[in-house]
Amino acid sequence: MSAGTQYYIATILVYISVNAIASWGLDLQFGVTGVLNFAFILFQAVGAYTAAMLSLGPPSSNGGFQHYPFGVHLPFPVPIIGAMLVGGALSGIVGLITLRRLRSDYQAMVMLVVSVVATVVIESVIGLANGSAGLSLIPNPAHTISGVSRTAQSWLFVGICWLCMVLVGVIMYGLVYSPYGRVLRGTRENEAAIEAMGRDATRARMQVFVIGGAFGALSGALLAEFIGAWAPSDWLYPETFVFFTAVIVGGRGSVSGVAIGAALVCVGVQQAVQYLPIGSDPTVLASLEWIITGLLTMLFLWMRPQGLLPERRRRFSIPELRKLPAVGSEGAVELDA
Amino acid sequence: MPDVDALLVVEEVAKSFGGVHAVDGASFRVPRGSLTGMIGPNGAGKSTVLSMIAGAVAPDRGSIRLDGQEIAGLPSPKTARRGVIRTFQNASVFPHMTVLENLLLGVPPWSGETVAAALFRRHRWHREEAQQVSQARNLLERLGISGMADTFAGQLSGGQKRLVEIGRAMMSRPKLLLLDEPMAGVSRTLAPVIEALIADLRNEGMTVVLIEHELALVERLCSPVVVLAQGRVLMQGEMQEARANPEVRKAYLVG
Amino acid sequence: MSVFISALGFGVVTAAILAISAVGFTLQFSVTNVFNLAFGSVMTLSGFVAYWLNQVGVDIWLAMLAAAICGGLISVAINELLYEPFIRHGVNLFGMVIITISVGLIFDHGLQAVVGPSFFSYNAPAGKALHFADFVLTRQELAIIAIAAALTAVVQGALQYTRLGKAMRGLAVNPALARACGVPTRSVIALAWFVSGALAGIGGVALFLDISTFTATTGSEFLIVIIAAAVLGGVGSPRGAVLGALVVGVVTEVGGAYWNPQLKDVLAFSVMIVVLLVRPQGLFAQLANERAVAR
Amino acid sequence: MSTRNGTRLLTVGGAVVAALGVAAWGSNSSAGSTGNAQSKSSGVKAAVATTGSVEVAIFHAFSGPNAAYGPEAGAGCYPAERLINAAGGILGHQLVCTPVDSKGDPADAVPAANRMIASSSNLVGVLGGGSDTATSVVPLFQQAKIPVFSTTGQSAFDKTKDTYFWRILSPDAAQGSAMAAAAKKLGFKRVAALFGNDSAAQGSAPTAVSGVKRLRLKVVANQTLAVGQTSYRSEAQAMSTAKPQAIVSEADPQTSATFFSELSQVGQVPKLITDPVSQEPTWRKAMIGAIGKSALDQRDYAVVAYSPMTSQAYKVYTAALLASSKQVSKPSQWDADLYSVADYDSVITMALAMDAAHSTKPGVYNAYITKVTSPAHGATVVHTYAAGKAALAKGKRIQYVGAVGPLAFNRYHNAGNQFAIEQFVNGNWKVSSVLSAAEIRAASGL
Repeated sequence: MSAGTQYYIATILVYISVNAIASWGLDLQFGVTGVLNFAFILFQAVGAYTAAMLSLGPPSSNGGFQHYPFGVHLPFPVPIIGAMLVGGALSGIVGLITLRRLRSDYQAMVMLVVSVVATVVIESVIGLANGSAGLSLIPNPAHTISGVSRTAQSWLFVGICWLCMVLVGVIMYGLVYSPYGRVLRGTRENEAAIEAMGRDATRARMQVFVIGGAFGALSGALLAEFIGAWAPSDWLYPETFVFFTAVIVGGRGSVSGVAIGAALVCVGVQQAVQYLPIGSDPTVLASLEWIITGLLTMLFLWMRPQGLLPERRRRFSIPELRKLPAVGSEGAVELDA
Repeated sequence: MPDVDALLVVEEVAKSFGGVHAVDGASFRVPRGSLTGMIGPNGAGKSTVLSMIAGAVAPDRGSIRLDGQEIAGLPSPKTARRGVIRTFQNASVFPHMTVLENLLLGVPPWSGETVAAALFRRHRWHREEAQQVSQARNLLERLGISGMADTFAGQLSGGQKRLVEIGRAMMSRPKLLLLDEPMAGVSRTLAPVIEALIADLRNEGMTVVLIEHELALVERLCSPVVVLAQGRVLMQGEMQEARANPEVRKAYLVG
Repeated sequence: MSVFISALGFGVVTAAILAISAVGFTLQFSVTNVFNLAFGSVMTLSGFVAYWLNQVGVDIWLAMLAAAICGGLISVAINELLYEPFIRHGVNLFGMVIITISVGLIFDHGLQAVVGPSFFSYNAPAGKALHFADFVLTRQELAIIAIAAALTAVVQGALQYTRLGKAMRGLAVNPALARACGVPTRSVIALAWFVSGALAGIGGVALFLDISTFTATTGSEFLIVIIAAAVLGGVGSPRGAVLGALVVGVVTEVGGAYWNPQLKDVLAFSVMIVVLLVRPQGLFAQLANERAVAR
Repeated sequence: MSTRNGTRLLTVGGAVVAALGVAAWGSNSSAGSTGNAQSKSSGVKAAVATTGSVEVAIFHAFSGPNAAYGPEAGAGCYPAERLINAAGGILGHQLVCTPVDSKGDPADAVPAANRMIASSSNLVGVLGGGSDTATSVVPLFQQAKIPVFSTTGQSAFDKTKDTYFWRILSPDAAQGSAMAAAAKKLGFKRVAALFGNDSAAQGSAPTAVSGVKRLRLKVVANQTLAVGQTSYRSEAQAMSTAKPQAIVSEADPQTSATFFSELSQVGQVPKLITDPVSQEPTWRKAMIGAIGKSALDQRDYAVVAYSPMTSQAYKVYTAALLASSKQVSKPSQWDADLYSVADYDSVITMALAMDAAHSTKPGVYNAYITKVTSPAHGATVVHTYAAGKAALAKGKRIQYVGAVGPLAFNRYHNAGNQFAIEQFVNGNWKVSSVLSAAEIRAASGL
């Protein structure tokens, strides 16, 4: 396999893992708990910027052509962990403002606005993160390992990303398939009822906001380290919608489904469109990507709202009971609504 | 009845929505171990009183004491943790969760429901959960819907949803159970089942407050009854007294 | 002072465009409860219809009328062919928000695939600037303000005093009751979509005239500000939408004049968020109050 | 998974495929109807290119806010493709230009670049990496050992160590200094600065402002516009109040048009000192819509790389451009676009380097790029590919002097250029004066 092919495959693998991590973060909020977080892409951005500043040298390094508040040049994995902490914390602050008092539809709109506001602020206040030019020359931790080829370093970074993905996946399984996950799903299903059973729905939402935000930030951190640059054009607010599509296509609340959804929607559609034999006007191809994303969402909400791999129905097997004949329920003949 | 052992004491609670006095200084007591009926014409404020006791609505003034402790104004989850569990006028289940899971959410908040426990103490909550699952299965057996343990609650009929909702409340072993028109939307076949279930709960010594329209049912089940009209308590006593009370008759005629 | 006055004048222009669109957005939401994020695309599409007419020599104000009719028809079509079927299919309100986003994306990028990523402008001179004390406005801007004032007054009056308007309000507050009282639900809803789309069309043309160049995604970008105005006023209240538009318009321009103009939108959005935190139902919301949107 | 589930999955999968098909059909018809598909002749990707051809990628934004970058570079590449192939190709290989969409953001550009590198075996060079994506994609081409001719203006590349990086035009910082020098040269005393907050404009803004100050002109206003806003009335009002004689400005078409249309409403639009962006057709189109053609042409002074637009190389380029209407939509709109011209020179340079190296291997010919452009004693000066190829065939050393002028690459592979002030007169850009190196030094202080 040529080096070029290897880089390409490595890129695809990195993007799959990064998008799976991000989609899981959104799934925890939207799919499992029912929070419409239209600002999700912002937390990916926060993670990317944090990781960039934690791993870059001071702003004066590299000829001082970019402006940012600080650069501390910390070794891997500190920038990634720092990104998660900052992403989670900021998510918590946004959650505190919006989740406590606002109606659910207003929440969604306020999130949308928050996402736009963040873009405007970052573009306008150059000192925060170098404006719309964004930060570049972000070091890739795998490239610091000497004595191996560039291809090997690429594969090493793929390894880091997939390790992170597996870890986040395990955490997702742990959270979703547990009594805690049951409370989250209860919050999604019926807020009044879950509160009447003694669970605090707002607290549940806050928690998933923080955890999901941290996952989003992790994805951003990995992405920024991989591509070596991060700019506002990477996280315009419609990008959040791609993750929503991934969650809907994969299956809301389904951990493995959402991973598949992320691979298909966030990576697959984009790649597939490039190979479509329909002439080579790149503008049309880019439009087509968005059109397909929109169509996929509508198609799935119509034909298969539960997604490719639906949320797993929890069955609690008790061996002895299995042997009993199914009890014909008197309710089965009931005719009322 | 100052001498009875009251589990719940409601004094002078009031609530208005946009200038309309839904509840206007209501006071009554719920004796421990009783099945107290709450009746009154439409718009009398029964559901609002129930919501205030359950913490879903904060009263404008007045006091609500459970076992002598003030619970007025506590938010719904905290009230529930004190042992006050309610059902809703529209049977309120978690539609995309199985019947069994609905019941498991009836268990009072427990250690398996924190992030840390979910991730790091799986062994422990697995064991606890197994016990709860077997309890829930027994309860389903008793409710007569054990065959539907793995059915999504949203797919059930209205009466079955009501059974699940009451079952979920029973799982929590409440100190005080508040039932808001449990017969609403229930078919004729299932109504007697639910009535028998409520009677059983009373016989087992659970304290229950029941809002109900059908007076015959209230008469069969409840003692005492609290009669509300226009946000005030007209009387508290036995059903026969209520029927005899001219004020109550007037209120029902007006209502 | 003169800076303040002139900024105030500009604020009123922005507010006028916002008000036309925000009233359309909020009216349709209050009647149908669909948070229609494809509204911006309807603005763009109608704006382009006006552009094509303008290109073949139609006067821009006439083209605006055509855009209004076109926007109304597109809006009704979207509802009949997409939203209604999805609602009947059992998609909940959150799902509908996502569907409206999808529709908006498909429209915007479909249009972009046809017209390309290029810039467009109407062939319509802004006219000489008129000075009233420190207010400086062009004839075009004055016309837009007049149109906005007239339209919002007509919509408000129609809601208040005509039978159809009352039916619409009834449907907004309590659909079941309205239906029981013999309100012809289907046609009233269709009318709400038409009026909303027509206002989107007029708002779109007014916006494109005002900013002088536009692309296939300009309407959707402006939608966020429209939503801010509508939410600020209390979604579902046309009067609130006008008030919200005024607040957003004036705050952005006056704030921009005295503070960093790059951050003027941020200022408006912050006002919106703060107002919502203090008054979660919005500034002016009787209708919205009645129907907290839950799942 | 049960069979039933499996069937369902299949159904859904089928539906997705169908949707893709429908979408593809839709876009196909739309592309056909507008008739501005970028290149019908070059086919889809390398896969369709004829065997034996070599490929130059136009790696730029074709969508998103910078969507003009792609067609602009195409207007340089296709004429070069036409001339090179007309001269018999490079070492027997036909040259093919292939557009690849970077979308203008790093996160989309990186996989697109990697896919391009992986999927085309005959990729010999890249035009691309504008200011929006250069820092993230140039390292990828460096790794892949493929020469990349960039039009980025970022100072990050002023002293780059990337040996496969080449830049013909001066960085934005030099552009800013030149604009300040132009303000001085044109005799303005009261000058305002107006720049978009996008990455391209922000590259030249700081040196433009500092240059104006250094030249002791009065900066009466210094504004940064948040791009893509729906109005800049407050900014326009403030600008009008400041009463500058000239505005030194760089902003994208839409932002410029919105601002200046509003400025013209509240007062007079003063003279404009702009950068090469103002020679782009999209900018002119938008600005003409905003303030009218005659007003624009009277006021606008574009400070651009000095290229003797009367030169032989330039004439050859424009003729080839106008003949390339199949691949370039409305080719005449690009004939004075500096970036298009620079991209044309880039492709010709690559081709000549391959000839000189007797190899189309990127890793080999990269070292010959300076050899065919640098002045050397006895070198034959050539202005076209055909002439260069012929001279090389005779074993001569050559110096290609392109449409932008001589390409004097320094050790950091930056060529840099002289600057001139141009005005649009009678449908053409005319040089009104040339800025000397001393004048620019006075502004930059370097």
